[in-house]
Amino acid sequence: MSLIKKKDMVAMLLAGGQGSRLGVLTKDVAKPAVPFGGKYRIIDFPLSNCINSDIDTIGVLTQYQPMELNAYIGNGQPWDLDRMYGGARILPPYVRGKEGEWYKGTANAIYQNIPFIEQYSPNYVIILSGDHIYKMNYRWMLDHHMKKDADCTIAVIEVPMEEANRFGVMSTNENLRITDFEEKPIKPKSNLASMGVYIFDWPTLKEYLIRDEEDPHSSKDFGKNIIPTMLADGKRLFAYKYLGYWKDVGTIESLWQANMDLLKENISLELYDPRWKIYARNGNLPPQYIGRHATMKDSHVSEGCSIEGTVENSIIFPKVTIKKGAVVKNSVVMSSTTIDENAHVNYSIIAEGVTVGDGAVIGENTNGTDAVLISVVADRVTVGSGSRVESGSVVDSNL
Amino acid sequence: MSLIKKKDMVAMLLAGGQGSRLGVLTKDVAKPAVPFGGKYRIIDFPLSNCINSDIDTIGVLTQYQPMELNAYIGNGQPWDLDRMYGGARILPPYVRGKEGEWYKGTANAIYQNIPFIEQYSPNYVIILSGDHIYKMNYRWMLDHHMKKDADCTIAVIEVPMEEANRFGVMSTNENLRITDFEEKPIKPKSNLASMGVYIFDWPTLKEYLIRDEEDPHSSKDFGKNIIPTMLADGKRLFAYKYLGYWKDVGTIESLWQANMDLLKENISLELYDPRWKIYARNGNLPPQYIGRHATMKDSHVSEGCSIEGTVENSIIFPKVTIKKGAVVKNSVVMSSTTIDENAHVNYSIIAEGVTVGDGAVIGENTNGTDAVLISVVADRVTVGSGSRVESGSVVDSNL
Amino acid sequence: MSYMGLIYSYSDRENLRELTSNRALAALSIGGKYRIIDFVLSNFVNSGIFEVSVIARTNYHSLIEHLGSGAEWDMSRKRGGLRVLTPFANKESTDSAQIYKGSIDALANHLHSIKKSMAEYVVLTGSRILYTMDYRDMIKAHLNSGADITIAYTNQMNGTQRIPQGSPMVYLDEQKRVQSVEILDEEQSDREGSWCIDVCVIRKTLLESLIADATSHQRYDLYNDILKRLAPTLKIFGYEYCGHLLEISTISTYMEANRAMLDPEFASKVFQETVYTKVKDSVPALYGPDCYVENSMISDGCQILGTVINSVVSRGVHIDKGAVVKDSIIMQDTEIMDHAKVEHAILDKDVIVRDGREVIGHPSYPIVLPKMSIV
Amino acid sequence: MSYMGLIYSYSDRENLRELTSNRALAALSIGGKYRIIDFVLSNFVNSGIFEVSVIARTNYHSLIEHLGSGAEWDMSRKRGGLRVLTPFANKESTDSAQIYKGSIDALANHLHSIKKSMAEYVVLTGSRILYTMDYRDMIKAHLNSGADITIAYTNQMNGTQRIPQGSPMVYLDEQKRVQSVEILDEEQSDREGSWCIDVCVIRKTLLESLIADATSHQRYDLYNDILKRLAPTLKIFGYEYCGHLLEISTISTYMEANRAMLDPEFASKVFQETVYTKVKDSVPALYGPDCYVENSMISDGCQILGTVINSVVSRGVHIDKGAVVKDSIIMQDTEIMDHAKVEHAILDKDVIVRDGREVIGHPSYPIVLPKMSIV
Repeated sequence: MSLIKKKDMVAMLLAGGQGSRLGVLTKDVAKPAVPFGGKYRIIDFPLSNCINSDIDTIGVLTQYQPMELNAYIGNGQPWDLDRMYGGARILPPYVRGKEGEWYKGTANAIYQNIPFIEQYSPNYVIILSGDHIYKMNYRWMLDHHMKKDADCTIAVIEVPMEEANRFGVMSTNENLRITDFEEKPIKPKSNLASMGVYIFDWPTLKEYLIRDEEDPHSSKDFGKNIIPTMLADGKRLFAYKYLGYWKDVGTIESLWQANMDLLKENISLELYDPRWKIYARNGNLPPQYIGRHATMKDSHVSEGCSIEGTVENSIIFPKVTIKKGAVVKNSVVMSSTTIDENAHVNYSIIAEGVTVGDGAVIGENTNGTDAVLISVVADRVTVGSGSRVESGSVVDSNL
Repeated sequence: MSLIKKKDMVAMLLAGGQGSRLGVLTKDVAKPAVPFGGKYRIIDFPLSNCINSDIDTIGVLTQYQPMELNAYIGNGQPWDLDRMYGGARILPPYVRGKEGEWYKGTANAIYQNIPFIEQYSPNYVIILSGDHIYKMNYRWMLDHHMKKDADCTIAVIEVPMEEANRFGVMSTNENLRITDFEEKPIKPKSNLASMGVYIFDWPTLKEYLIRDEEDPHSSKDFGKNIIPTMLADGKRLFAYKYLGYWKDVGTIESLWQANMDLLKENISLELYDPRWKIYARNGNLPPQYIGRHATMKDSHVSEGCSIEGTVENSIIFPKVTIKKGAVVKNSVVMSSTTIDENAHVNYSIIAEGVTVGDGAVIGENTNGTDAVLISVVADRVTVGSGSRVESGSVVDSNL
Repeated sequence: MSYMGLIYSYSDRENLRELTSNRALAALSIGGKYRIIDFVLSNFVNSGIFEVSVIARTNYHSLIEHLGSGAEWDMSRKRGGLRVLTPFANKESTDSAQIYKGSIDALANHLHSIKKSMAEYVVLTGSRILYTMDYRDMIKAHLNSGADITIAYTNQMNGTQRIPQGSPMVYLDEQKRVQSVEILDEEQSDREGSWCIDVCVIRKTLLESLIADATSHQRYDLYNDILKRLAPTLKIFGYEYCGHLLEISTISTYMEANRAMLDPEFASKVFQETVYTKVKDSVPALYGPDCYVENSMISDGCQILGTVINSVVSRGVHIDKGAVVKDSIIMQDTEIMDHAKVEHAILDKDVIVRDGREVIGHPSYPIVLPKMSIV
Repeated sequence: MSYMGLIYSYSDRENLRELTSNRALAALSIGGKYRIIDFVLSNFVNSGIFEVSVIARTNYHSLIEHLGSGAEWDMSRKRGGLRVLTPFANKESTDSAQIYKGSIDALANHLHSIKKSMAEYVVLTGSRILYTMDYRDMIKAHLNSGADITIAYTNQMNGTQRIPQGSPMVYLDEQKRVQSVEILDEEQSDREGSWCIDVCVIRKTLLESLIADATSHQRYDLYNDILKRLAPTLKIFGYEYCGHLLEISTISTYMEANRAMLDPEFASKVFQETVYTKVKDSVPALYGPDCYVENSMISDGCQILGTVINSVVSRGVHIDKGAVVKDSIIMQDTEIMDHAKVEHAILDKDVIVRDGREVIGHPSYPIVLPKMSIV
């Protein structure tokens, strides 16, 4: 009873990243499962991009702390990915023959799942990561790939020159053909950064994955090994310029900033677009209740919240209680957190299930400078009444 | 956004077994994925038993060759296990902290998934395996467990005394309380064999799993470690006698026999019962076509078959073609296999995608004895025209 | 032992004006993001009962849209699951809009489908009263008492102001056996007597034979023709319900019910167990720079730039700068434009109130604007 | 570029006697385990089009039962997916069984729903003709030719015997542009001319404006009022279909269509692409010790103890010892008891033919036994 059916393009979503620069926020969950924007998690963006781009077969490669991520993805229904053929499939490492192997690098992770991809005999494979906030029509990128008759197309975005050294950076000719690619170069030759979104002709990629696997010196990574080898072989690699909003939320500051960006008008990350919905698993919560003493300003608030205090320029996740006299400003408050009476929270990320006690103050700007330093309170921490948490601190145990 | 919801009983299905005694039939798939009974796979039986027993939360623990099994289970829809909360969830080994751990034994596999079980805060956990063919109402067993106020209940079946040494064997008092348990004893004290179906009070099991994990000398196995330790501690362990059809299909002979049992009238493994359906993933095939020269007798034939030859006392899986003059008797023919003109197949298991050429003969009883020896032809093998395969042989490459 | 639910999606005794002229009572919006049927369906889900049939009469299109395959209530199932029984379900014809002659006649119409179920017991409930109940407790009481039929009643009126005319009242003996059933002939607000809240438990085979029997005698109403008549002969027991209650049969009780949910303490009881509804994939609510919100329920997908006071606002509503909404219920995707004013009003789905317009009702007689009105 | 399908579930020109008196043509059983609509729906699935609306007229209950949430065709989706458009879908009322005045009027009735779709192109098809087509090829031809409308036709008649009366025929120039459309005024069996197989591709916005225009002029039929009239002004192109064809509008063409599937070569074409249908979770077919089966299609869940010759047998049918079934179509869950004899007959669902009874029709006029008959 064969389930074989051809798909023109299969997506492989690398969701095993630990996201260690997010510190306490990724202690118990993989980075793609980190909450974002009031009701989402980072992985909702690539998953929604896929379904909105009519890609309905997605292998989600997990390795680090997958339990919550697996439960979150579940049968894929929230993203319309509960398909009879295809849909979202979690792909953990597994045992072949006598023993198992963990994923040793991004390329090795795909290599180990060649049989999964082959089930669908795709023409193209798109490699995605679960680390970025952006809306992108991968079909347009595929059109570009086909038009250029490329072996591989890399989505690129222009970044400030001084940040380019954090990315894979490439040079192209006027035709957008890639002439040079360096992973995190010390002296970047251009400001065209790889977004970590690759489209490959599948037969070509498969060949390179098998070759790379045999190379004992390879670190089995797309940016470090596969792409440079293809370039060296004279394969046709092209860049695809992306012009919209894109943010690598790999650090506390960038995660905070990306949340704040949602509050700005006229950014291209418009979440209201009915033709490009970002889907998320729903929590079955009642509407939010805004009480008799609340003051609301320039904020996004989610279901199940109960607000009696002041909320300004903040993103409030579901089931948050903000009591009378409490003030939350310029902050991200994740779900099931309680901010008790007269507590003050400013320039902070407060994780899930936190209690901030009466009159506690988090994120005072005590250092007297203008630089914004973000305070973080980890999951399920209680910040006792009257405690004071300096800006830029990380609180990972009860105070 | 918590997904926590209480379930009274969660099932954990150990589906990582390699089933090495099934030889070529489990070269590429885990034992639970081995086809059975014309349209099923072994795992359809415990999965269907669960849903028919109103257990809708099932962790399926995979490790060995899970790709086909994972694709087969998919979103759980065929078994009505595509639930919003619970449903069928594949649980592979994963990485915690810095490195990952493979499942080291049945108990360790459950230990590693304590967080999965805890999500549902169940009162009871039922441990199942994907190795047996039987229909069982686990609710009745749970009623027994509750009535006996047991810490653990083990489903048992009476086996012939001479076979008891292949099982976990227990002695009980008149109250069915277990007084003694031995895993595969050389000299069995009773013929009450464990079916590998356990119900535990979850808090008790959790405690023992944690203790067992800390014991460096333990082999992390239910039969060898957890059960004996609980007995030694004076916990209340009870047997639950099962009286229906049950077959461990761990060997070629028993797999063949269990298939043949389906053709007998009045066995209790009645697959037609509308109140206890055995569900399976459907292949979307047209009805079978019985041609102008066919002879059909005492057989089960599945969708998509085309029969022009003779089929007697056999189980024919989907998409099998049996051509004019071909004779299939006392055999199991798995899907997408072709038996060419005038070929003869007797007392055999023919795996998937096999071609048996014109006039080939498989399973001749050339040794002149009466003992039934089963021939096996492995997946995708071609047995050339006119070849002769002796009974009891295993053919794992083209002949 | 297995159970099935049967829900009447309509009520013979309701007057909700334009609100139910195009939809079944059960499909009416309530509490911002819910439909009335979500509450009773969620009772079933939370009681572990996943086989439910909803009896539709007329105007069931939006009900069917809302329920879909039942997946949102985890009831898209091969065994059991959610079904809508339309009047056509057993007569494959559209040539007569067959209206049931009463609650029992409706069941008689679907007897074939009821018989097909393998459930042993039936929980039969209406849509007019909202309550939170674990039916398993009521079933347990039913089994323990050895009753033929168990009906739920309440002596309190948590959340409601009066018992409407036409409500069935029961009189119980000390063992809680029902001595008699009376139908209230006028509205009552003194909270005396035991008011049936439209839930009963009965063995399915008994229900089937009662239906067959009542139909052959042309008796069509459950309370009048069966419970009232048979109280002396059948063992009918009462089961006391002590939780909150919302009754919806008029515009003013509908307003009351919505307003009750603004009380955080009351709401915490209503939402103690998960209430499931259709997912809309909308974004978190957005509050603008100059908004003012007080004592209101705001749903996902709203954009609040103006003022909202003492109101219940459904999903996707836009309240523009300078607009004022007070003491009102605003349904899905309605837009209140700049400096418009809405007071004591119920605005149905997709209404537009243009710049500066005023929609002002009276506390005792709220204005109702039907679906897609433009003011 | 995105596409949606629109399927008429009925035909204005069919006479299938009792078989379609209680169900839509599209819901009629065919080929053992299928319903007619499965073939056209599977064309959409296999063409990667997962947004399909099925236009129902009357008797759509069994159609709705069969389609469910669309999950079996992988069309249970948030975006697009499968919808049944009933005559009530836009009028929330049951008080008139509104019958469309023609194919265009039916579309006009659902214009709101058609407009809501974000698809750019529409593939419009009927249910009376079964064919296997990858619509993407036809769409490609449509785009390449720059046509306003592309209609599929055939010059062959693979699998059918005659072109029924009322069929639209097209006359093409060398560029395959349609010069004129004629409606056949009598049955034709000489295989001359290009026969439209009821499939056309059109830009959705153009379809919408044609509907609005036709309605305002009270023109209600697609072929007569639009294609025929507009052939001189619009660019209508033909797209030749060369595959197999089955036409179902009378009992005898229905019999023919079923019998055609018994030819292994023909069947291999029909089932070359997967045909999806509702899953029943039945067991493999069982053949007893004394059965005799020849040239027949047997479905899952059957128990064949007797003789079956030249017949199509649906799921869950029991043919007992000594019973003989010849040249017949036996639908789901029917039972033919010991020594009964069935020849040249169509037995609908759940029929029982008792011990020794005979149901014998004539090749030119098969007997039809309606659902649940007991002989």
